[in-house]
Amino acid sequence: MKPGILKMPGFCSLLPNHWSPVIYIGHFPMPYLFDTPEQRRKMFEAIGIQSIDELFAQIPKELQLTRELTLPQPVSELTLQQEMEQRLGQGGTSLKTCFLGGGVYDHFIPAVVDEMTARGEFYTAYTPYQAEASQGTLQAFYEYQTLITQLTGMDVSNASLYEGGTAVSEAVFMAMRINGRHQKVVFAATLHPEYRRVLVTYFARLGTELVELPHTNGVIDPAKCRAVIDSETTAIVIQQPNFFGCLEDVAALTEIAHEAGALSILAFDAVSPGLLKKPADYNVDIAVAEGQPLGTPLQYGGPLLGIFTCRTEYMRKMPGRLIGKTTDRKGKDCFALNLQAREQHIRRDKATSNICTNQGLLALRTTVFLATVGPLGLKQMATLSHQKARYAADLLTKIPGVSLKFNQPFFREFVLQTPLPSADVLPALAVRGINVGPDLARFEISNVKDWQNCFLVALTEKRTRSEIEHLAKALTEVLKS
Amino acid sequence: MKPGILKMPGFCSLLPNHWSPVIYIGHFPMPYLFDTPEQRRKMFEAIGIQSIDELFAQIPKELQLTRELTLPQPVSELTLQQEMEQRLGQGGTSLKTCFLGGGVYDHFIPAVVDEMTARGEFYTAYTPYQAEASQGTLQAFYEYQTLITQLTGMDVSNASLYEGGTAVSEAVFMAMRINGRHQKVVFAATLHPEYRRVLVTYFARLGTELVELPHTNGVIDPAKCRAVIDSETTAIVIQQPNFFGCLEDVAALTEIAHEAGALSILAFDAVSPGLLKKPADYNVDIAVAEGQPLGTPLQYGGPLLGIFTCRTEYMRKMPGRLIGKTTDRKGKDCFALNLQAREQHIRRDKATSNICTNQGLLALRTTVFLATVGPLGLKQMATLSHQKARYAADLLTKIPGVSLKFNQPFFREFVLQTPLPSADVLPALAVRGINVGPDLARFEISNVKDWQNCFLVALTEKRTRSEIEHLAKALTEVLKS
Amino acid sequence: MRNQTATQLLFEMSRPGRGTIVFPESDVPDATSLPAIDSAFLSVAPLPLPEIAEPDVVRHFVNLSTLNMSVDSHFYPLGSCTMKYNPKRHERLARLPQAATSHPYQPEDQIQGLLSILFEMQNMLAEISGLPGVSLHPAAGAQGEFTALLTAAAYFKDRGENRTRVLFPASAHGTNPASAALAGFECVQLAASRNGFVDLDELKAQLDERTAVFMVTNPNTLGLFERDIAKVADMLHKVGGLVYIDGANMNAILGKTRPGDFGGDMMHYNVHKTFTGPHGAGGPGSGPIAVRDFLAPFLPAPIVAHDAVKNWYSLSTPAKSIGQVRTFFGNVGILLRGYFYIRTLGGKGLREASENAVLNANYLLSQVKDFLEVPHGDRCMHEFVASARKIKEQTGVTTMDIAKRLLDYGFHAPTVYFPLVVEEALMMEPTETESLETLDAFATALRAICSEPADLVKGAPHTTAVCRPDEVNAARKPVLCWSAPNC
Amino acid sequence: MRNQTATQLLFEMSRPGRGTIVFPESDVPDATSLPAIDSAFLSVAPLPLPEIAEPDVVRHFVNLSTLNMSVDSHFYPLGSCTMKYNPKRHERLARLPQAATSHPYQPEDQIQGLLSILFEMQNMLAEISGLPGVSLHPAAGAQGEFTALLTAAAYFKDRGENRTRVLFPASAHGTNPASAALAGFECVQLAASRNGFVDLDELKAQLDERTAVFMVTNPNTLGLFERDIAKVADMLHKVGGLVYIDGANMNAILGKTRPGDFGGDMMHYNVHKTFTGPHGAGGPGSGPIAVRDFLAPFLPAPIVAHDAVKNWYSLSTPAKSIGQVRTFFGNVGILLRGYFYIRTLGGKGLREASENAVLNANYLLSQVKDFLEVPHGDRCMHEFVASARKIKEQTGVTTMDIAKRLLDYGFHAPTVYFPLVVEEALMMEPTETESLETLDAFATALRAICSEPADLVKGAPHTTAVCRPDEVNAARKPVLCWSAPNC
Ligand SMILES: Cc1ncc(COP(=O)(O)O)c(C=O)c1O
Ligand SMILES: Cc1ncc(COP(=O)(O)O)c(C=O)c1O
Repeated sequence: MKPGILKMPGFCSLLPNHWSPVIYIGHFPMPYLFDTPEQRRKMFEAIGIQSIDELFAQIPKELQLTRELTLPQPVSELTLQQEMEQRLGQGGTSLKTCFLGGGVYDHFIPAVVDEMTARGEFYTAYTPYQAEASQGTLQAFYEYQTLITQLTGMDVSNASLYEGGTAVSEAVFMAMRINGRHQKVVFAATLHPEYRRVLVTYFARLGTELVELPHTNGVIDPAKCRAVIDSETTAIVIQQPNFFGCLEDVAALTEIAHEAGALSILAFDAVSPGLLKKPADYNVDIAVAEGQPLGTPLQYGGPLLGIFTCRTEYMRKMPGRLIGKTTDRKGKDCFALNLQAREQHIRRDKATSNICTNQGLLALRTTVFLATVGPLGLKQMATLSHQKARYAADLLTKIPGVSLKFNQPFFREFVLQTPLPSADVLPALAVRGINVGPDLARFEISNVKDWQNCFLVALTEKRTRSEIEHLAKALTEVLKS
Repeated sequence: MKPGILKMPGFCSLLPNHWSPVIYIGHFPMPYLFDTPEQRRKMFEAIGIQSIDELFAQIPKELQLTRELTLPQPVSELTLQQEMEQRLGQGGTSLKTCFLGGGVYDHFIPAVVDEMTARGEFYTAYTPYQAEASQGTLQAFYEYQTLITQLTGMDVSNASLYEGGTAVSEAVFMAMRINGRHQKVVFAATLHPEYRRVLVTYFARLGTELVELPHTNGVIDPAKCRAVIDSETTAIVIQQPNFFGCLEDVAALTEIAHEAGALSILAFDAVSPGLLKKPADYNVDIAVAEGQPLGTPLQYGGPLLGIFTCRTEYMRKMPGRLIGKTTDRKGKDCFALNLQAREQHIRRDKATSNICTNQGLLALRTTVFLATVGPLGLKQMATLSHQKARYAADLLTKIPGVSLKFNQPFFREFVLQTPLPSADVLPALAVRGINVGPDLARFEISNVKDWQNCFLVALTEKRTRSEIEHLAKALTEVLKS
Repeated sequence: MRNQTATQLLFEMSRPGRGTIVFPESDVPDATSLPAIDSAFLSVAPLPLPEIAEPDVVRHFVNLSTLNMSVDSHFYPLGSCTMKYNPKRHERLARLPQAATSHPYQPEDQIQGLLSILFEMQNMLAEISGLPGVSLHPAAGAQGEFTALLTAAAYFKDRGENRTRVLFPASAHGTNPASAALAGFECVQLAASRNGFVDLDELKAQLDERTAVFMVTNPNTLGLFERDIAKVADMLHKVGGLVYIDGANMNAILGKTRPGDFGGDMMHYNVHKTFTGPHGAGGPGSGPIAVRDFLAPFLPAPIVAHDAVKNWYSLSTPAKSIGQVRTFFGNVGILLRGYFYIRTLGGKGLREASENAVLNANYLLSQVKDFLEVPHGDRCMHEFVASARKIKEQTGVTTMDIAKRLLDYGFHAPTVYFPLVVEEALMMEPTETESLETLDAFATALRAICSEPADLVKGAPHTTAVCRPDEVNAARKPVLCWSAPNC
Repeated sequence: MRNQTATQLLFEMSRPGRGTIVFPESDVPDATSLPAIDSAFLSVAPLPLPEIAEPDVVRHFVNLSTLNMSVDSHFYPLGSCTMKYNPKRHERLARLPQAATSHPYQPEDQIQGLLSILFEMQNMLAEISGLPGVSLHPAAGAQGEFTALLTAAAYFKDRGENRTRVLFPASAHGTNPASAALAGFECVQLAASRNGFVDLDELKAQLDERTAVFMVTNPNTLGLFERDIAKVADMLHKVGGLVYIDGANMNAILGKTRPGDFGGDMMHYNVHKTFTGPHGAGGPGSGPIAVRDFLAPFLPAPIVAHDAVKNWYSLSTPAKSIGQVRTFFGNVGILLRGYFYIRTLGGKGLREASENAVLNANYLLSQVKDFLEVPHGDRCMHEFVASARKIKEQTGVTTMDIAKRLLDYGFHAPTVYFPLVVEEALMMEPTETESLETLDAFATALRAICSEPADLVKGAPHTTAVCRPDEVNAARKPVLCWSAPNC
């Protein structure tokens, strides 16, 4: 980057004499580098080289790139800011009223969460390998693990996995390690279709049979489950509330799994324990969740937070990092990584997972989030989301031709069916300032009629009565025209 | 604030049994309070009271307010966020392309400035009275003082005053303390009209005569100054570049002042030393500035930053706080408030100023700003602003009927005259997405013809060529219609 | 774990040729048709500003920050300063574009949202004070005092009265006399006090037709409510004078009593204290004033007015305005935070905040009074003033020593040696946003310190980066800025 | 000055009845016409989450943060991790609304800005690697490895080949074998090394028709450029296998050489390392992969495609895609930061960054090699591995002791005991965003430590809040969460 102020013809005449061009031309400093020419000389001397090229002589000449990378010209902070404000300054969930669901939701994030996680000591540190230099992170993650056990009722939580979908697959791997069965995994048809896709990608190649438990009117019928699950089954994978927003009989399904010696893996809505039973209440073995609703911005779906919990007896089979409390040389309570022998940097190909970098900062966000909202706040979130979902469903189903796809109670989202294809309805609503969805036609979901006319509607505590009423009005309009 | 979730008829039926209403009704915790009922009891007991009212018995009964204050109902963080996004989420300088000037400008602020000053240890501390618990602040302000002396070439800088306008008045008070003259202050007609208003408010009541030095074609004629200044004159107040953007012969005016035993007070544009002479080059006695351009957001004109500098010999007469370097008991270099004996908390009615709370956080912003942009960055800011102002003036004066009001070189803003009243032109430009101004008709400025057709146009490094060209196009259109 | 190099001075870290690119190259051609600036105006030498790479700038300020105590990190019971929690939601809201980036000369139609909020803020401050005329203009409490005194002066002048004297008790904050002097008044300090209260007899003796204003902090700087304040006001009003309430201690009485109700004619708020500014390591603040109706026409400009018919907010100038005391409208960034605070708490919440502030102060008083003298009794408002006089007599340990030793325990010190009327004063204001646990921990530390060996306490602080800067020598030969070693 | 109470556990700070209001009351009536949730699904007991007032939440996390070392506060020469400066501008830009708050199911027409940037990012990563097929999907480097191996598997399957073995040198990072195992491959570790390089003979011996992929980090984990990499690739390609480049060390070679040019068929980037993520105390990362054209049809979905005619960006699925390995598009928040970084530096800047990373590493090497053994010579790429083997033999002081003692000097420790092929390894990666002064200060500290009394070093760290947590006992009886004292 050359100093433009000197390149403009005629402008030099305006510059004070002391600003001789030589100072800057060709030596416009790169933004994050330090070395001055003099320092460079000193370093060259210490190393015993004449030029940088000598250091790169390690790379065979014929492999060296002889041209500059073809990339956009470097830009100053001001230019980048202005360009990005143009390209990213408008939009996101604030562009339209957001009734989008399907695993991540437009929940409120208190300012405290943003402010605390913006502290450089947290977000510019590495994985807390040196315990003495990482007690802040370690304690926060220990608190995270505790908060997640409080939220789920489960015995142990790890310090995060990538996101909800991979957490499901990791849970299945863990189940295989626990009961030694690799042949068959049974999953609910009501599982999030993207979680299911991940399952397929992870296990198809390994020869594991993935058996779908069909749903009846939006939920799994435990009786039908019994027919599918057998002594070769590693685990059953259930979601609560399920992808359609409906409530599954997790306790019954778990019991059936246990009877067959299979594990029960539950993917739950991270907000739901504010109102609904927590995973442990159903006696499941492994409970996972997408943690995004608890303090993480949507960011077009990533980075997110994979919550992963299990029973104590399976602790040593868990994937991912674990923080433990211990004492130091002086007997002082402190925190350190624990059970590292499960991890890839020690156990390598025998590790319980390949995960290394996890989702630390998001786990911290959730820690601050839960500490801030507390049990009352989580209850409010869950209850408000539920109450508003009910109100929305009530209003929307009063529109002629519009109905709930499934005649089931729901938590905070529901499948709506209209007389028109969603491919037409959703854009028409967007024009009216509203996003609903996802359109269920985008997923491979079996056993549902008129899928193309269905979409999800999700509510959070952020949606106001007038927004809900506007949605009802807009949908009425759209269906009339 | 009562828990709405319990107030809604019919909704209680949805709540799990354990959420008995008694837990929350009437004891919905206020956001920033701590005491639980049990703790309150403990505190009452320790104090020896039965109720809070006993503590307030100190206030005579008849003076106590017997009703609740009539204020809006309390709101949750979510509600406040949503309401404020409605009311304040749109607008500011980003609403229209900003060519507004007149003392504060739409300059770029690197992200580093925002991030560093958002650290709670800085912004939630008080004035650094306890040196040992405030070395961070103290060192930063010592660095600020040094940076400002480097910027101005002056000997001493204080740790900030409120803003540029009050800094001018404080400078006049200081001049009075220095030369003991209270009768007369001479100020340039080209001084910012709001600074002049403040001068009038501060000194009119004290019987000080405020004499305006008229301008000739936008600048002060030193010859005319000589006629006005006399042995009763405390000081002359000049602005460089002046309110019209033009350059004053500060050296000559200062010499005239000094010959009469008066002080020379200069209000300078804080960015100008990047391209123009610095205050000390003109031999002035006191130099002040509005520091906003160096890292402070506009915030509708406040809080801002009053930069205040002077010669060493006047140090002990300065208003405001000063940080000094010293050593501690172990001989270690450290920092502490210095020359506090000038200040109100010690000297009371004899203090050099009544200022107590100053503009610490803005001084910190400027410290981070200058450390980040460095001498090269400041030069770029000044040069780019100047170059763009020249380009804008060139384009705009090619529009028929449009001219520079003053035929003078300028730094980064200039007075433009058009054939139409500015009261019509400015709104028409705003409709086209552009803010220029201020309209000079809003100020009491003497000795200028066709004032109502004039307005300021200011440029910063942020304005792009296409924005400038759009301004020229828009003005052409407006004047045609 | 301290990073030593990062806290070198910026100037020591500088190397010629380092730096960061913040700005782009120019995208406009030179306007050659315009005359260039005469070289007489151009810079004659490069600015000697430091050259530092951005990564080091960050490391520098991050490390510097950790050398501070602050409300975000420590209990900070600094009396008279109301170091309450600064809500993080305020910082986020204050960054909203219309709040953060509006230009003061932006047309009113573009800032209706902001103006409407400032208008509401005027009304809310009127309601809280019981004084109907509000100006948001002053930059801080001290400027509020000055502005109110000018307002009073204009009022007297308008009535053809020549009142020259401003009175205040000896316990007054330094800004009171300083502001009065700046406004051109003669300062009269009342020497006596009756158990910490204004001595009515002395006051009476001083009142006459020269009396312009009596300035009084209420609750006063001893943390006591001036119980005779109504009588004081009567006395002033009888001689034609006005009562100015220094509102620095409003945190004690929100929704419990109002300056306008107890006889005040004028007051200032410290938005950065009562309405949790924050303090910014010494500012910015905001010092709005509230006055009685007959003073309102003299308030400084501008004021936000609302045309209810057109639902239009605009700036206006009171009929007989004293003019501006600063550039532009006011410290909007801080006023907004105050507004957010009042909106969050509402009337009930403000009252509860004051109740808890007073409760916390009284509880702390109850916990320290058995080992630390509290000269003005065992009831206080939101703060109280203890005295280390006896300890000093017995052991030589002073208030300053105790203050420094508290730092070792992880607590910021109370305000020391203020008000001047109490020997070896320790002025403690816990605020309402501290827990019982914190108060107990603090009291325990204070108790421990009071029985520690004198040498230990006099040698404190032992755990901070520095210990007892030499202020005396520093004042003798002030070093107020760094200079390059070779010049 | 440490605040002790603020770093209690959240759970110890909790008191029933405390808390903060974040959410409003409901504004909708109950929809009584809908059936209620059966009580069988409703919560049976209140959640035992802690109840803490907001001011204490803030003080807690602010104080906790100061117990960390971090790039923002300290030199952090952790080898293999590329702890370079995390530009503050990235944090601001990543908060722009379309970046921060877009919902993954938001319609494409509402996120054209974001999609266009992700599309550019794909192209930029293709150019930097010399490998044309890019997927931004994987969540971190390890998932990138796994995904690339699945891609290779799909490719082989598509060709009807049954290749079962993945090879890697002993110096490989643990994720390489772990990912290979996860993808269902048989892992073959090459034991030998020729002065830190892959042993061609051993490799040759292992290659056959079962060979799927050879995974190699280049520059390798000893900080050396695999000079025979082209030959290695030839060997692999001859037997029909593929070369996977672990791109964790890309920071050494940006714009100097490209995996695609030196024979790599697939690679992952660690955006959080090379393109300054940041690291987030353990994530999130982003692990995009780049592959040769013939592998591109197998890449995971979704990919951003651009219709140049309509100038329209949309998500698309490669023809023979392996599918998704995670929910939604990818770790967009981190990808954007990487994009901002590449845009800021451009081609020349990236090259200069690598040059300076290598210069800094070699300089540091030159400063430590006289007192610390560096087994693999005195030239390195962006990092080098020293060994405390001799010191341990002589004094008993281990690599771990030295690492801990560095903390006392205000420096984070290098990576220790990795790679496994060097005894008492100290892996140092200074990165390009450190100054000569910092490198000198670090080398000086290291030199001092190496001649300090063994007891002093073995007792380190002395200045941190804790010293040497007992990990052995902790693993025996793990305490992985707090539980209430009474249950
Ligand atoms: C009692 C009292 N009055 C006035 C002031 C001055 O207010 P400010 O610092 O906002 O100018 C203070 C502030 O310390 C104070 O405590
Ligand atoms: C050489 C090498 N490969 C792979 C990885 C794994 O990358 P990630 O942590 O992003 O999953 C790392 C990270 O530590 C590494 O250093």
